[in-house]
Amino acid sequence: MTDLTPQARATLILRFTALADDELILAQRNGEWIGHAPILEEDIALANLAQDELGHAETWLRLRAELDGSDPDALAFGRDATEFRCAQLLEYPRGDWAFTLLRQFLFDAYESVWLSAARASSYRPLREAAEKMLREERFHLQHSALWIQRLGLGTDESRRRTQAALELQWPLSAQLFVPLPGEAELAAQGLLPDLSALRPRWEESTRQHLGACGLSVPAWGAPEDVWSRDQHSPHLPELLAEMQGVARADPEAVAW
Amino acid sequence: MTDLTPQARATLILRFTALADDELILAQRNGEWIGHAPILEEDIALANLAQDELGHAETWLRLRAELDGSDPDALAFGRDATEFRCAQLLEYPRGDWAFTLLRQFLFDAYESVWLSAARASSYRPLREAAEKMLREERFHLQHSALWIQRLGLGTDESRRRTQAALELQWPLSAQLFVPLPGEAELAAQGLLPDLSALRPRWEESTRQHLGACGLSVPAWGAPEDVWSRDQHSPHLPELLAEMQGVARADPEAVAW
Amino acid sequence: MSMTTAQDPRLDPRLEAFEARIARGEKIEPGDWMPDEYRRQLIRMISQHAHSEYVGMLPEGEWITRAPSLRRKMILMAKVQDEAGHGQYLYHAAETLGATREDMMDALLSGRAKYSSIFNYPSLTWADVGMIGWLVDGAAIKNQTMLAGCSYGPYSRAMVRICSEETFHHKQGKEMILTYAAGTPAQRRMAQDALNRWWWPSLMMLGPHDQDSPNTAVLSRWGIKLKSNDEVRQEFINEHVPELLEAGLSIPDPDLRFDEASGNWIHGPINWDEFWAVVKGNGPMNRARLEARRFAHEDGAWVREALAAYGARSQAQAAD
Amino acid sequence: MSMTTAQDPRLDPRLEAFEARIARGEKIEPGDWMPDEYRRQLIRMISQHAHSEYVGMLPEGEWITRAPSLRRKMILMAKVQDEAGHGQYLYHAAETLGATREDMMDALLSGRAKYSSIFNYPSLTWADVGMIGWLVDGAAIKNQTMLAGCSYGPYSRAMVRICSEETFHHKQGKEMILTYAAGTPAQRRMAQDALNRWWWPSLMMLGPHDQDSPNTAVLSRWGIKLKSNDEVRQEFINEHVPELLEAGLSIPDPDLRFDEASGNWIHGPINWDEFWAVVKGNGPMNRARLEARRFAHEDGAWVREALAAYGARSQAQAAD
Repeated sequence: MTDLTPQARATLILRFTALADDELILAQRNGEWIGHAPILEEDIALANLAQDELGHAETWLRLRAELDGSDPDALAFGRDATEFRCAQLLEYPRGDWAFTLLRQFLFDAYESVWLSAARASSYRPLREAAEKMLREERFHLQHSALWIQRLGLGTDESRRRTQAALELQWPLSAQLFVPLPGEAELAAQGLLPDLSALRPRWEESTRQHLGACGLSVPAWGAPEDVWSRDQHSPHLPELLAEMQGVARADPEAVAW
Repeated sequence: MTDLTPQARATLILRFTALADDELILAQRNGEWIGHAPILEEDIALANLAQDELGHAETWLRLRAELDGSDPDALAFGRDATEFRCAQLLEYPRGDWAFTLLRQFLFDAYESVWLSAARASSYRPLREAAEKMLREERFHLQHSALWIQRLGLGTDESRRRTQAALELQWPLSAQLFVPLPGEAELAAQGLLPDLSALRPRWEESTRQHLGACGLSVPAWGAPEDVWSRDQHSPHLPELLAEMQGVARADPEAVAW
Repeated sequence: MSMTTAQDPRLDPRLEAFEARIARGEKIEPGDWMPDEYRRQLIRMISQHAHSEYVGMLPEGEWITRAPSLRRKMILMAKVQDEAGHGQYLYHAAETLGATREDMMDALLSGRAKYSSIFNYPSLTWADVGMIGWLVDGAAIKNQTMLAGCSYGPYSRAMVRICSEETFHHKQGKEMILTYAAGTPAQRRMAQDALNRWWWPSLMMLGPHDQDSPNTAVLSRWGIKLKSNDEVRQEFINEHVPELLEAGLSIPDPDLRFDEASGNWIHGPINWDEFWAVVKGNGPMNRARLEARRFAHEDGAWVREALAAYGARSQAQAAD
Repeated sequence: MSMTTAQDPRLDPRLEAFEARIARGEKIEPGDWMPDEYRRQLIRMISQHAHSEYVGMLPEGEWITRAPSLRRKMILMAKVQDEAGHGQYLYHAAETLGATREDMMDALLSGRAKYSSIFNYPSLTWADVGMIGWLVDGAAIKNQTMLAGCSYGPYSRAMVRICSEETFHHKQGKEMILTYAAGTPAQRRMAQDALNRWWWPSLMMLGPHDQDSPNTAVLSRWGIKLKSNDEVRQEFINEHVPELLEAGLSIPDPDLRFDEASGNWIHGPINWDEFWAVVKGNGPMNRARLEARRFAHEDGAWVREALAAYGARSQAQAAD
């Protein structure tokens, strides 16, 4: 840990921020369902997912804190939209149940390949965190993959809705694999997973499952249409206004 | 103005706050439509309505400021939900076009009878403000009444949606006529309109138009189900989080 | 028109044995004989209780997206999740008596079934979440601890499990309010305001005074309700008043006083008109809560249909 | 398959008279003869311009509900309303050339029609609203002032009207950013960040360099475009750079320099790859904008049907 170059340290901080932000924003979107799911059992399942995601966000923020002494709550509740590094896929409103579960599936599949690869990192705190999260993540992926099956192979209506979600989400997913500044170098050094190697693995497994569920995967956009992680959708500031409102309303507060 | 008793002054302040809050919250809900209306012409009409309502809110807050030196912006952007005195009818989410226009119609009709009566107030600033607003308000009422006609007498679908909105909104409307503490005394003294005398006038005119538009007016709730203006729906804090977020995010800001 | 004349249940020879079992403190289990009225009362109580958990997700759930720290957000999600879980146990407990989930859901969504009056009050600030934990869960625990001793096995066991989770929620709510009561001026104001709005509804949620509570006698004979509403309310007040005062908060009851002789805190008169209005369920908030439940239910119809279609398809394939 | 061979329009004897009118500075009016290509180019430009106003309501409109003072909220509502009004004039102007509103709307919603690339950038903070007013409207005004002199009467008159309103928006945006640039540290940061994100898109929205702009030659001959993209861009830069610097903001172009000889501010290289990606409209934001427009359109279908049914009914009654 002490022998990280300043550049490596900065890039790790950036990646931990991106990891945390993806999870935090997804937890927020999933949290909107609690109390409003189509069956009571899924209120419980969604609450589980959202808690695990929030837990992951905390873990990544703590890994960042070890590197720069930052405060996880201040980062979650005090940053403006332009300082976040989440992917736009996670920012979109929860939509209908098909939208929510498809996003969950695409993201869970991404997280699984990322965490699997991260177990080989030469940075021990990352290795350990990845190992631990991967156990939860496998359960998430099972749950969302099963729902895609139910929705894709359920009724015409459920297939139509899931397909519509896929049209929007598939091109957005490309942003998950855009490296952060300096990340390619850290991948070459074995500190971080190599996103360009993960993408085909993710694509193979998601395509296969989506196809088996009767869904057709749309084309990717052109390479120049893929945005870096500092480019956000207008959904993000809207989400943050709600998420951060209470925390920011009383700037003198030291404890919430 | 100088010969107001402290009690009369306090009650006027309360009434101006209630008037302002109704308009402010309605302007906020109508503002959500701008850019999303079913026809471009109605984006323009809704923007007009919302601006007039915001203008009325400012007028009422200025009338209040003359009595207690308060700052209109601080009141609009700095109060918590429990300090607002709007009626719940205005707090509800914009819903569909039928919900929005029906609320507009019920509220415009209320505002028209209230302002007409307020022209006879012995408090000159109120008299003058009412006179001025009434001109705008007649145009609003015409616009919303015409829309109720179009929706009530349009298609089955539009009638169904408008009727559904009426089922929810009619009982909520009763809260508009609940006097504030001390208000009955000020009505007796000729300072403020007498809400109990306005309600039958409002009810007669709205019932007549709704009936002519093929809509059936539901029953009122029991008298004890009518809430005072310090009782809010959970939609209000949600609305305020969005409305006040930017203003509150930078507590040091002196000018926005 | 049915012309059968039911035998007077009080003459059923099995009744004596049943009441003797209860007197000995035995639990009645699903397969056991029980009087129809016992079954009816239990279904009424348990399903109302289940509905209360289900609707009770809403006033706090609205604040999940606005919780001001990572820790509070996590705690709140876990709490609302627990409420969903409690709803599940309780619907199951009512099913052991022959009620069906569909019927119970239909009764709720059509407005026929009742649920706790407390959930028809809105949550207006973040401090409400803490105050609900401290007062509402505090009152619920008093009631549930009593019900944990009730004579019907599945209900009693559900209560034991629920109580232990509620105790956790109660602690968290109290800790939250204590933090704010010792916090910034704005936090203190928010905590006091929440107490002002939740104090009386918390007293009322424990039900009408004994003389106005029609079901108490039979429920007590059959070991369903082991204490009266007023007894439970007194326990709640005696525990919470000193703690609230110690936190530096003031209780919105000018008549509240400590009675040296009984050792009880005596509250002022309760506005039962408000209570009955809320229980009857005509108010705007009741409508909003049911709308939210109905909306979620209707909005999820296509999902449940897909689930059924997928299930049928999988079964058909398995049968091939 | 059509086998008609169109006469070469350059041989049409009316062409000479038409071009002479333009040379004399006369306006062409709706009933007048005009070459098909003139009509086609105008419909293309005016409908794109109308779509830009229509889609352009979105990035700022999102902030109406979040404006931090009564005055700013009022100003912003009026501004977005003006944009709707501009859309209306421009759709009318295109209709004078034979385009229909339905066709134009269909072309927009199906993704066939273009609109200004600038509206595919998201508004991420409140300061973006001010920066859009200052830079985007500032750039638009330069372009519209030029178009106000164009040879087609209805377009020229629409531009005169629009320009005078835009000038107002431009002033308001500038005033807002100047306030924040002289405000708290957080406000200053917000203003600078908005400039960082909107500077290059504002330069790009004025179109490709002259050598890459395929339509410029014919548009210039027929008096539609009186200046080239690069000329308009240079005017925009020369006006705005000194004002931005005076506000204490820094412009995100390390190569920016003042050229004494020409009196121009010379910008560094523009990233046209980004521009073309945004114009082509495959990016996530383009999709989101069109989704929003489509959603409003579909969501409003039942309202338009009711309107039509009511209109038919009223007419039938009037005929009775």
